[in-house]
Amino acid sequence: MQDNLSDDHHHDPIEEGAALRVRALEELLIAKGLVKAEAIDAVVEYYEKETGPRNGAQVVARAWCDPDFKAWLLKDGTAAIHSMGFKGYQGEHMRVVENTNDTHNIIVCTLCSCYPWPVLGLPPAWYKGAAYRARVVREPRAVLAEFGLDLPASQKVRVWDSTAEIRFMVLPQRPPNTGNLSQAELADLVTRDSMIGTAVL
Amino acid sequence: MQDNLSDDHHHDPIEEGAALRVRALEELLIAKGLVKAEAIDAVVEYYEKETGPRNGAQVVARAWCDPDFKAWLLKDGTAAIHSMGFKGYQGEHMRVVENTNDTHNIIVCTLCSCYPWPVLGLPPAWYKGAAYRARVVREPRAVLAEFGLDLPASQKVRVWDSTAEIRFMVLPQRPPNTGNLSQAELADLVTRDSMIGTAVL
Amino acid sequence: MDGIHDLGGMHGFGPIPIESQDYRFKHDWQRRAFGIVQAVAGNTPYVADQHRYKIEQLSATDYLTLDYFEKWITATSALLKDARLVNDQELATGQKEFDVDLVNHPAVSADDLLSAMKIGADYQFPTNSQPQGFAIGTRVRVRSDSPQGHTRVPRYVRGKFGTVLATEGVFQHADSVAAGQGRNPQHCYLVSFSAAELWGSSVEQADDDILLNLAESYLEPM
Amino acid sequence: MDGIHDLGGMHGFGPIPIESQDYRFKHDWQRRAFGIVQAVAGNTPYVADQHRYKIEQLSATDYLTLDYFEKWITATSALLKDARLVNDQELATGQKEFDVDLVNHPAVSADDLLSAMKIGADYQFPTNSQPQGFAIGTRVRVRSDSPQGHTRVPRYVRGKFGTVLATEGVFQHADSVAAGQGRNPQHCYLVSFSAAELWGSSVEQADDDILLNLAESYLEPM
Repeated sequence: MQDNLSDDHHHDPIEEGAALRVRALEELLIAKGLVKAEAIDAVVEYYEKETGPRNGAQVVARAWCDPDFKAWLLKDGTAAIHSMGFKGYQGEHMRVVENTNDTHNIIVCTLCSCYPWPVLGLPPAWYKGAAYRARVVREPRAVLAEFGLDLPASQKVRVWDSTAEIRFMVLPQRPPNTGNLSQAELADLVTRDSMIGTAVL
Repeated sequence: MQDNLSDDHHHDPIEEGAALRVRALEELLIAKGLVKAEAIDAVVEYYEKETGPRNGAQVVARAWCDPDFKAWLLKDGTAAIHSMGFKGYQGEHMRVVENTNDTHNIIVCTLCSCYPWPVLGLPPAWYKGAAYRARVVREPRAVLAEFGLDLPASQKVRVWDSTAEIRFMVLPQRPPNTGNLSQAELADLVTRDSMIGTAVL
Repeated sequence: MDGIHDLGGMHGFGPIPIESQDYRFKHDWQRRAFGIVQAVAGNTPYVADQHRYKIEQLSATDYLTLDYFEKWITATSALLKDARLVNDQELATGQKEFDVDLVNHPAVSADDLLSAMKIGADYQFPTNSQPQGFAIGTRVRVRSDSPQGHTRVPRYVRGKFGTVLATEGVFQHADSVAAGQGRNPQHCYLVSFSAAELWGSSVEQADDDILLNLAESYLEPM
Repeated sequence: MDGIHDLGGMHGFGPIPIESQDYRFKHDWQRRAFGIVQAVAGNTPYVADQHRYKIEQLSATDYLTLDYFEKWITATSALLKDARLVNDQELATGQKEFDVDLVNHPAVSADDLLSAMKIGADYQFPTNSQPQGFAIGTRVRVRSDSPQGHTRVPRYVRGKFGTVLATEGVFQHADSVAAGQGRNPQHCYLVSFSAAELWGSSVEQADDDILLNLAESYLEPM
C-alpha cells in the first residue's frame, strides 16, 4: 500500500498534486514548530495498527457469550464498551443496535463520515463516498443487495444516520453452529462490515 | 460575439471540445438526413432577432396605457399575450404578475431554465446558472440587492418558480413622470430584467 | 429525481455572475447546439421533459461544470441514441455509419420548424376532463414522493404546507411522460408557500411568498 | 448549510464502489494528511464541527472531486489561517514566513496526542442541566430552519414527522459551536422516521425506519 511521489507521478497527476500539497503543509508546520513529525507517525500508527474492527469484534463476541454484558451493552453501549478499554475520539458516546430475525440495522453518516473509531478503526473509502451516503437512507435494501445481502421483506431495516455525537455500532447475529467456539474464536468470525450492517455472519 | 474554433483554441480548450462536439453532431445529423442546416439557421435567427424582450415590452406598455387590456392580461395572460401575436414554444400558457407598491414579483426556474421565450426571448446565462436558481427562492432580497435593487421590508416579495407548463412574466410598475409618453415610447423604457423581476423601472 | 439539478435553496454557489453572464449565446457553437436541439425534437421525437430528464442524469460534476448548451447537446444525443437514430461510434466520430428511416423521421424544413415553434406544444386537456381534487383556498401538503425518475417537485417544498391559489387547468404529467408511461393528465395548481414555512427561523423575510405550479398527484390534503 | 455535503437521499451517484474503495489509506500522503489534522486540532485549536463546516464550504465541484483527505487538509489549512498561524503565501510555498506564538500554540508530543485521542472530546453536559422539551414517545416535526452556517439536520428530514425514541443527554450544539457562538448546550434526541414519511410512494419498503440524533432546537411539537 505504500507509495511515493514518483509512483504517483506515473499513475495519477491529481494524486501527485495532493501529495505535494500535504508534504508542503507538513514541512511548513514542522518549520513553524506547530507540529512534530513523530506525533503524526504515532497517531497514524495507532489508528492503523492498534484500533480497528478487531476491537469491535471482541465486544461482539463477548456479548454473544455473556448475557449480562450483552444486556449492559444494549442499554449503555458507552459504559460497556469503555469498560473493555475501547474508548477515545469518535467513540465517546456509543449506541449499539442489535440485529435480530426481525430487524436488520445499518449505519451511515449522510452529512460527513462519522464512524466509531475506537471499535471499528477508520472507515473504508466507500463509507465516506457519495454513493453510500446518498443511497443508504433511501434504498437500504438495494444498497445491501450490492453488498451481496438480500434481506427478506419480513425483516425490518433500520438505518442509523450519525448526525450528532453518538456513534452507532451494529451487534450482528451470532452465526449458527458456533456453540462450541471460544469467545476468541467467535471474535475471529466478526467482520467489519457485519458491525456496519452491510454484511451478516 | 461571433467566434470560431481557432478563437476558442486560443482562450479556452474546454470550449473547443464542446465546439468540436457540436460541429461533429451537426455534420452527422445532416449526413444522415435528420436535420437541415437551414432549419438550424432559421430557428437561431428567429430567437435571436425576432423574439426577445421587445415583445414583452410591447405587452407591458399596452397594459400601462389600456386598463381593459391590463385587466385581461392579469386575468388571462395567455389569451391577452397571444392576441398580440406573441405565442409559441415556452409561451403556450402565460401568467402575468403585477408589481405594486405592496408586492414585488420575481421569476425563476429552480429545476432547469424555464422562461417565457415568446415575450422575453431566450434567458441570459445567469438565469440558467446555479447561483440564481439556488438562491432566489431562499433569499430573494439578497439576490435583488446584487442586482442593485434594495426593496423595503414593507414590500412583499413573491418568487415564482416555473415548475410546470405555465410561464411567468412580471408586469413592472410604470415609472413616474411618464404620463406624456406614447405607448411606443413607454415600450422603449421596459427592460428585460424588469419583466424577470430583477429590476424596477 | 432528487439530483443536483434541483438547486432551489442550496447554499454554496456564491454571488450571481450578473455582468459576466448576461448573454444568451457567447459562442457560435452554442447557437448551433440550440438550433440542433430544436430541429430534431419533432422528428426524433422527444418532448421537453424527456430532454430535461436526460440532463438530470448527468453526473453531478458534469452538471455543474459543463456549458449549458453542451448539456443540451449531450441530452439530445442520448435521445437520438435511444431512438436508434445514431450510435455511440457515430457520436464519437461525427461519421455516418448507418442509414435511418427518413420516412418516419423526416428532417424538418426551416419553414416547418418555425411554424412549429410559433405554435408551441399543446400539453393541455379540457379542464373538466379530470376531477379537481383541491378547491381554491385549500391548505395542502406536498407529498414526500421523490421518485428515481423525472419529477417537477423541487426538494425544498417536499413535505411543506401551502395554499392552493388557482387551478391552471389539466395537463399531461411530466413524471409519466418522461418515464414513457403515457400522458396521465391531471389538474395543475398554483400553490403558495410562505417563506417562513419553507425556511423556518433562517428565513430572510417571513411573510414573503414562494409560488409553484404543482400537479394533482404531488399534493395531499392537510 | 444546505450544501452538496448533505447527500442523504440524493439520486444520481451510481453503485457503491465497494471493491475499488475498500481501503482506509491508499497513499502515504493520505496517512500524513490524517495525522496532521489530528496533530494540530488541539493547539490551533479547532473541533470537529468547525472542521466539517470548512469542508462544507468547498465548492460543490471540489467537494465531489477532491480526495477525502485532500478535503481534510484544505479545511485544516483554512482553520490554521483563521487562527493566524499560517498565511496564504506559506500554504502555497510550504516556506515559513513568520514565527508564531508557540507558548499558546505548542506542538503536541506523540504521547500527549495519543493520550488525547484515547480520552476523546467531551461535549456532554449534565442531563438535568437543561430542560427536556420532548418526552419519549412524543411525535415531533423537524423544523424548516436551514441556516447558512453549519447544521446537523439533513435536508431529507426537514419538515418531516418522527417519534422521539430516547434522549441521549445534553450536548453542546454543533450549529452554535461552528458559528463561534458558544456551546449552547441542549438535549439531543434519538428520533425515528418511517421510510414512508421520508420517501412517500417512492419508498423502497414503507415500514423500514431511519433514525437520527437531533438537537432540541431542531425539533418542534407536532
